[in-house]
Amino acid sequence: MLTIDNLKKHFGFVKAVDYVNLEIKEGEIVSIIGTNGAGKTTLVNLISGYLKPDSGRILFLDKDITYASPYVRIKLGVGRSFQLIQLFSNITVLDNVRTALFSKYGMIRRGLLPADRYSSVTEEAIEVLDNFNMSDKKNLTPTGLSEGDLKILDIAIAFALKSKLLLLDEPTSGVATNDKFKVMDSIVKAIKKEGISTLIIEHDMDIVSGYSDRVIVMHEGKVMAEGKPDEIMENKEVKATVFGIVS
Amino acid sequence: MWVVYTLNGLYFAALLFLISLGLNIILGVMGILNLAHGSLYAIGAFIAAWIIIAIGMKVPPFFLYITLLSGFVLAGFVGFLMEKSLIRFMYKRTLEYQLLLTFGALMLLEDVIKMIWGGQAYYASAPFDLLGKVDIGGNIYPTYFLFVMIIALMAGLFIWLFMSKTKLGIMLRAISLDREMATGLGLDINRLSTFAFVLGSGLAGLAGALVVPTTPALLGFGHEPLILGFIVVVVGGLGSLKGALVGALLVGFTRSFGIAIFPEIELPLLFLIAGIILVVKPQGLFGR
Amino acid sequence: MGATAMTAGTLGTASKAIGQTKKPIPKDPIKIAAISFLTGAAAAPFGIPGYNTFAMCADVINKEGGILGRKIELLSKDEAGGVDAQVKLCRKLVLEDKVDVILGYISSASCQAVLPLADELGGLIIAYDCGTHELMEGAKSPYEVPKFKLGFRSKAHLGIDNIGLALVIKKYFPKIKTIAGINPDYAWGRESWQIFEVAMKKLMPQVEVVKTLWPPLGNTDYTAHISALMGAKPDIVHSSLWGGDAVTYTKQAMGMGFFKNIKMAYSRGEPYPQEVGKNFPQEQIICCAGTHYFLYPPHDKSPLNKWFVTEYQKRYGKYPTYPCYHAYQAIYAYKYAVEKAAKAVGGWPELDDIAKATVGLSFQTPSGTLTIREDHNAIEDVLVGFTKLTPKYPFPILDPKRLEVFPASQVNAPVGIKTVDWINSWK
Amino acid sequence: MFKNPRWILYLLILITLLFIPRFLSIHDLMLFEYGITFAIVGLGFNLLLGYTGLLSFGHGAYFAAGAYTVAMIGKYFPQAYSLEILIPAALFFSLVLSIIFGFVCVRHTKIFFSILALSLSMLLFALLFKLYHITGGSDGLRVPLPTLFGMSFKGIRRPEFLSGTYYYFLLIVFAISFIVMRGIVSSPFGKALQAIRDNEVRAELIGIRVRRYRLYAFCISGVFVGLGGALWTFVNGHVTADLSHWVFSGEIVYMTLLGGFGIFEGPIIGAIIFTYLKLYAMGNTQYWMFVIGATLIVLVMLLPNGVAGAVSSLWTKIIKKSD
Repeated sequence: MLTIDNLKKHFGFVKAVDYVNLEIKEGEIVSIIGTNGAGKTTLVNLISGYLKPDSGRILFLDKDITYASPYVRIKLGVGRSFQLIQLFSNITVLDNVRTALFSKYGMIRRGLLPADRYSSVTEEAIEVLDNFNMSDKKNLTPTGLSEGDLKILDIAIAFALKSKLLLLDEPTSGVATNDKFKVMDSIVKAIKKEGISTLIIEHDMDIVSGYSDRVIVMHEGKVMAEGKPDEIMENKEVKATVFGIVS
Repeated sequence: MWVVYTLNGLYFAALLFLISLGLNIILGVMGILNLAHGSLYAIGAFIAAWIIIAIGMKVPPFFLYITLLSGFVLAGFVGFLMEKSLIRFMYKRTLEYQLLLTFGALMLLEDVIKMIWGGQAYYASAPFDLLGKVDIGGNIYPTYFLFVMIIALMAGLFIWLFMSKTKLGIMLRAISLDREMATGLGLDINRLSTFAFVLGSGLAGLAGALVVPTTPALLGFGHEPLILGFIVVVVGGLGSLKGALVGALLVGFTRSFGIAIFPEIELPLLFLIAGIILVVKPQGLFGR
Repeated sequence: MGATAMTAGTLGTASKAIGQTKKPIPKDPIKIAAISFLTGAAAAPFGIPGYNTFAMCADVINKEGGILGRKIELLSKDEAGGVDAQVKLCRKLVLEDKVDVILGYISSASCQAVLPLADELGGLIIAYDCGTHELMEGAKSPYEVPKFKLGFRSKAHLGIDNIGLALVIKKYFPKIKTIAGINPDYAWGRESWQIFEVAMKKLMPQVEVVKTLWPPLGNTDYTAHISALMGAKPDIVHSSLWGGDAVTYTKQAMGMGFFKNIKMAYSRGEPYPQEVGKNFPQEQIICCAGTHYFLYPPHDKSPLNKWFVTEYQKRYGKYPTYPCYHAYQAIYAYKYAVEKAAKAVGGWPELDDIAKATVGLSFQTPSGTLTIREDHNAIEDVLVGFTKLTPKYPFPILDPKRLEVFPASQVNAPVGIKTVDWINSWK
Repeated sequence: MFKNPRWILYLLILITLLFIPRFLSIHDLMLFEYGITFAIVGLGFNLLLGYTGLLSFGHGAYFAAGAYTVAMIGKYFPQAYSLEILIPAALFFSLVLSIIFGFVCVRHTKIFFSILALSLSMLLFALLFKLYHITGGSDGLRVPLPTLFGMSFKGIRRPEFLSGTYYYFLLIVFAISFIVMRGIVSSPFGKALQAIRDNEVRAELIGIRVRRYRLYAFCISGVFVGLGGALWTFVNGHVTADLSHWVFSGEIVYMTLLGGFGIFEGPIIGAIIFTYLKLYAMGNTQYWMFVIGATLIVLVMLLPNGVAGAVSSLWTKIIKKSD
């Protein structure tokens, strides 16, 4: 459903994304791994429209969205989460999700009735929170949440947009090590439930290997290797450059 | 006549430059727009006028011009007090608090000036009279205005050298570029901020002191310059020293020639130009 | 008590029929609110002198036994803070503080906004210094008078200054070809120039206006204006600049050799030679906002002026300027009106009685005779002169040999006729 | 709507307001009406400051727009000088102005936005001031009493008008604008604005067109401020160019902060307190600016959430104590 061909983005001499090609199919969970500065996040920024590429094309559901505005991409169904948590810090958890839903249904123009009157949306929001076992915290503001919860909420918002394609930028960064898998579990459970195709960015192979159908290794802006998790684990070149294991 | 129009433009620009330079240093380094800047300008004017009247003709003329520095000193000192007692708590606070605090300071200082110097006007034209006139291409022009231009020019050069050559100046630039990073580099933000605020306030005071020989110091002295200072800063680009210079020249000449050619719409014209520039170049001419 | 009842209560005094009451004279002091600029640019040249004079006169009156034996209690308020603030303040003074009269207002804007309140609130208000001729005039002449039942102005409007200037120019410089104007950019300046221009067009049709400039109030740099004027090469430049502005303008003009071949005509010039000092250019045309000049009428002829000048100088170390005279006029106009009304009703007069007595009131002031007409506006003679340096004073005074005094009747439009229409009707 | 106990409280307050003319002296009543008009202004202003996170130092412009609409109609079309025409007209013109200025302003945020709003309002000030033969310049324009649905108030003194019909008219308009604004801030639209305030980037990436919604907020607040301005003219009876001067805008910001812009009702309380504060400062000392300035500084330093904020936090403390 997502096709990227010859996508290029350079910052001066830094070849953040250097003629990358990749493809994501319906309902597939793909992970991109690579060392910091391999261009993973830049790639996500390009797909989500946060950055515009120098050249190349991005096709989503056979539509060319290379230079489309974020707004258009959201409407088409490209949602994302952020490595550094991006939340609405002074409104409740529920409203964080609800606003996303209102925006998705084009209801944010409704300016007179209180949001609570739109009960269907509220229920849906709570549903989303349930998927991530957070509905009990719905009336707190993000300031009152743990790092892990914040991360999940961040994803829940992207998730609430009912995106056909979900881009998760380091979903477990900043989360305490022993929580990481708990976080991943709840996320992937939710994704699988809806059958959303997903692109996960990680630098830590172990975290994604269990969850992804396919792993893409990026290095210095290029795709270095691609394949099933276990194949990648065996790939010598990858071991050497990404995991720094020389055998 | 055009020579004189140009000189007038330059003279007005010179004063505006000093004022907006101060505004911009503070804005750049601390990210705070000081609405009380005009009051500091007024303080500079009053103290200078007061001293000049006090010493009168009893001293050699040379000292009269030294006393103009008193404007810099006192305004700087008031700035120091303001920074230490109020502004310093505002760095972490949001914009509305910063602005309103300086707005409060504006009203406060306005009355403090009144408490100290009372309601009457202070006429201190000795420095202006002593310098007499010069003949420029058949046009008579007050030498004092040229003197002001030179001072402004020197001040500008000094600041520029200071900012680009000295360690202190470079540190200030670092802060204005990126406060967090600067903290990371282990710069003493508080000390430097105080310094910047004092410097900026001082410049406003200096401008006030330079004006006062040409016009009596009155209550509400700082209102007009403040507004014009804003325009200069907005047009030139917030926090940019080069912007202050260019903006000042722009406003100075628009005014001088505007009055000469179409006096009726001089003031709206000024705002209009500012508006247009901002629509075309939102961050101002040299803004980041 | 219901709102309407309350209204009637607070406003009742104004609606009582005249002369019925024989109210005994109360013992408590008379509350007089004196309002003038104590902050802002107008404080130094007008506000403070006016405020001083109010204080001085109140003090003197009290020493002489007050008004009908009642002492004056003076409440001085600031005129700054914007027109809406003045409207609020005026309502407070009348309705809350229950002052007997408000003497005040320097800015025309304040007068325009506040005088109508006199009738609204049923309080006596005497404007003492604001100049706009529109204040008491109707939309088109003839207009019915008075405009405000309880609102007065104890001075003549700015018409007299500018008409006086025009008359003098016609008399002394019949040959001039061109004039120009530099006036502060607000109602005062605009109206001063309007009257002057109309009068000049009528008196000397051949004269051409080559430039009109409108510097903002409180402007500190006039170089641009001065050179613009010099570029236009007029013979005479009219100006209603006042206070610091006038001084600044004059000094900078001196610095730029402006006076070499151009003459100034100041509609309110009288205080400024004092401020500028002996270098103030000579032979300039200066109007005294009426006849308010510390040397006129000459002290030997007018002991009252002698007393006023010396007394003011004793207290405040300066010669009184015209705002001082205006303040004197206001507070004494009230005093005499009350005494006159009291005689009529035989007791303490109601507001309407005082208002009635004020009309046609005519009394001696330090600067001559003041008459308040049916349109509740005072008329005064006007004095125009030429600056001349004499050994007696450290600054140019008005050359005693060439003091031009025009009687009130010659510079004031008849009651009910707009000043501009009146000038245009001159033969 | 009335399921929520808060609305019952509002209703009670409204009822008390209905009877206020019986308790207040006519002077205090008129002051209170200033307060109400500024309360409407505060409501509008806070949509921008409190809910969208944009600080405008130029909202005097829209106040002036509303006020001058009334004054101008009074001067040039006296036959149309009737509240039911004046108010919509004022709304319309303040809307037009805020669209024009807003379009320029919302391209910026933070201090840039503030200064730009300030400059634009000063542009309007310059025009109102310069075009004196149309606008009356510094002398401004006098505002006569309007008619209302054919009711004429000829021969009635302004204080009677203000303490009678007009007070209730004012109250109704205030109640309506209160309910409307309350609806706006709690609506999906309001949530979107708060989302923009909290995190511009994320708002963009959940599909909110940030700049456009800022403009919407700007215009709505402009209209409310304009409405306040229009209503204010009858209370004050006179308009001058000062209304568009940045210092006047500063006072609007002042009263919003005084009440507390974190809380919906804050600006209303602020507006009423400020009205009394300024008058009594002016009435009692010639150093009134000192008083007001000092008050402001103390507020910023000690009561950042304003009076309302302080009260509510105190309240929660008490609640905590009690259980």
